[in-house]
Amino acid sequence: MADPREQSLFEAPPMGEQERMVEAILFATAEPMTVVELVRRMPHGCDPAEALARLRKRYEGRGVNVTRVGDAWAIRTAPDLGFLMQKETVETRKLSRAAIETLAIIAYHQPVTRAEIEEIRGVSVSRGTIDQLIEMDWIGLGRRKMTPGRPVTFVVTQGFLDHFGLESARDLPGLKELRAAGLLDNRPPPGMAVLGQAGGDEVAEDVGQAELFGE
Amino acid sequence: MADPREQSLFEAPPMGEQERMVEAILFATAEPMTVVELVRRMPHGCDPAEALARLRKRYEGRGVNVTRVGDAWAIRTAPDLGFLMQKETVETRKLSRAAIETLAIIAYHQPVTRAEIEEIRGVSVSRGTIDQLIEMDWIGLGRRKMTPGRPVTFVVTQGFLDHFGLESARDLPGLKELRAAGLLDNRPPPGMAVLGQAGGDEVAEDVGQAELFGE
Amino acid sequence: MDAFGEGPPVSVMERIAAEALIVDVDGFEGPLDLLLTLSRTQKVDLRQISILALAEQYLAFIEQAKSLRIELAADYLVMAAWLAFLKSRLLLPPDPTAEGPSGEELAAHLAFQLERLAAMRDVAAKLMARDQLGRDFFTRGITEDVTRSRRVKWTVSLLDLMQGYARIRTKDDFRPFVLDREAVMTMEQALERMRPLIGFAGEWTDISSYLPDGWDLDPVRRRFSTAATFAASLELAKEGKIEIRQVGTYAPILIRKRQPRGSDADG
Repeated sequence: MADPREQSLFEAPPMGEQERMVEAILFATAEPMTVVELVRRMPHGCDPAEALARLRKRYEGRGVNVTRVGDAWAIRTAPDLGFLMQKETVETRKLSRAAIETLAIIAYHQPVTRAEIEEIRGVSVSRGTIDQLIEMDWIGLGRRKMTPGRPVTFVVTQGFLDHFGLESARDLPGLKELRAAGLLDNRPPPGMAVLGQAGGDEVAEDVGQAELFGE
Repeated sequence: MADPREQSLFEAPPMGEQERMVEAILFATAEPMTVVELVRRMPHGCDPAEALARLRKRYEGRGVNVTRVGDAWAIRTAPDLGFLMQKETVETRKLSRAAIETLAIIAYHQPVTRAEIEEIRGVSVSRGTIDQLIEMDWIGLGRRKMTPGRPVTFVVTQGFLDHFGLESARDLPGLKELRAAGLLDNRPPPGMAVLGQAGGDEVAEDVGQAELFGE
Repeated sequence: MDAFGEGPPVSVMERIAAEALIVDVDGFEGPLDLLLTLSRTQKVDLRQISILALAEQYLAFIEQAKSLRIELAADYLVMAAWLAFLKSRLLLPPDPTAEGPSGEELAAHLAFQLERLAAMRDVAAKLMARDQLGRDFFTRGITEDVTRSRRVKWTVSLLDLMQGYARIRTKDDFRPFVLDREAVMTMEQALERMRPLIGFAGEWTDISSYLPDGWDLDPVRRRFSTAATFAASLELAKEGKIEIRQVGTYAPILIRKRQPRGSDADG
């Protein structure tokens, strides 16, 4: 068989071939792969996005599925077959309630500052909690907030999406309802400048969220 | 979806379902799986051999194949797509000359002590070189020499033989053969026949040449 | 850090609901958590909660804690003070001259905070109930990614190995052989040199006379050019262009242009 690299100098391999390539690459790695990474790996002129769409369809209902993780793609076993894999189960560290709540707040309110997390939970966030979530690669730093002191913000990572089987942050359970109920609004306490970050950052907040949730 | 374990008490899952199970198991386990192991993992009454045969057929011509590894089964990249996996193995680093020579001496003289290697090379052998070769699993420790101090000896490993496609270290060509094959020239430029490749080396067999090889 | 985790939260709530004398303030994650727990006893939707009643519940709780000489963290007392203030605001008719937000506004915000915290806890539970990687669905077991192949990339060919060995065993004399290209003569070069000359070789001539000028002075050069010339001679003989002979072991090797058949008897 001709080396596809060679022929690629002239034209992209046929789509069926590209599908096989994406299949091989996704099977080979444990980490989700972005389309950009696929393009870099595959012969010149390939269209991994199209190949991915076909491959995803092909694996529908199978024992393994092509799943979207943010802007990346991965092959994962079908969740209903998890019982077969007990031996593979990795003992995940039990998260404290504080850590779980902090994670949820970051996921639903991202990008969110530490002060905002503390305001929502009503208690201070311990350093260890943030560190643990960062270490698990579930949260990361977002861009700084355009408010006095330019505090850092936290956002959830691709690792978070991958772990919880979410295509994107938009697919967080109950997100729409929370938003409709106004519970994701950044509502400063009336007249209490201490707790709130002043009305000014509401704009920045909106922009940030809209961007992160891809809306 | 009902837990297949439950229904398995009464009857085996349909073959399509068994195929999905085998697919998921082969995908997720770190080791190739034997049919016996599959039987143990899957619900009672399953026929993994049949499911495997179907799965194997399904993956024919795909980017990954169900391949036999000894008496076990695994999902592997289709051989013609191997180049996609090697794309990122750009870090091709050649072994240092010191390491090559040390390795060669061990291969030709095993079991050999460090002092002997140094005597043959005429320079001292750095700890790092030995460590690197051990780490690569190309050399290992042989039995101690029955000489004063009982120094450790080095031998080449199975990994070494596998890498170079040798049945045993005795298969390494001798100096005579090296010369006959024209290998004594360091790097013959393409198209440039060097002495020894034609009948000419019969003359080269003269006294001077013989001296060169210490024969 | 989180004493709550030591006992199931349900039981704490149950005990509170039963109005048992437990004032395990440490069991709460701050005043807001306590307020949220207390609000559950109102058994109404959080959106319809009576903040006034909640404030009273909280203050009663704090009083009870004080009477039991339980040391309360400062923020519990701050919250108590604030709720007392809020309570007075809610009870008294609004004072048009008073500055700042009204009691209703403050109460609404507290209700919002409670509802938001409850919502976050709810979605946190939903999140953790999702299928999780490594527990319910799995990643590739046999990976072939970069790191794996990068490690085996320390590579060397059998050729390198053998040449390395040859290099050591021929250390002293090998260098010029390898590096001094000047001293190397290939059979092709010898052929090229000999072809135009053999036309004139009617008589038996020692092949050493075909060596390039000066090459016979340097032993290394002589060796190579002799070999190359000899190889070229064999090649020419094969082509039928010349004849070769050697009268005895170590005797000079002689060549001459091939003679027409039968014209010379001494071959």
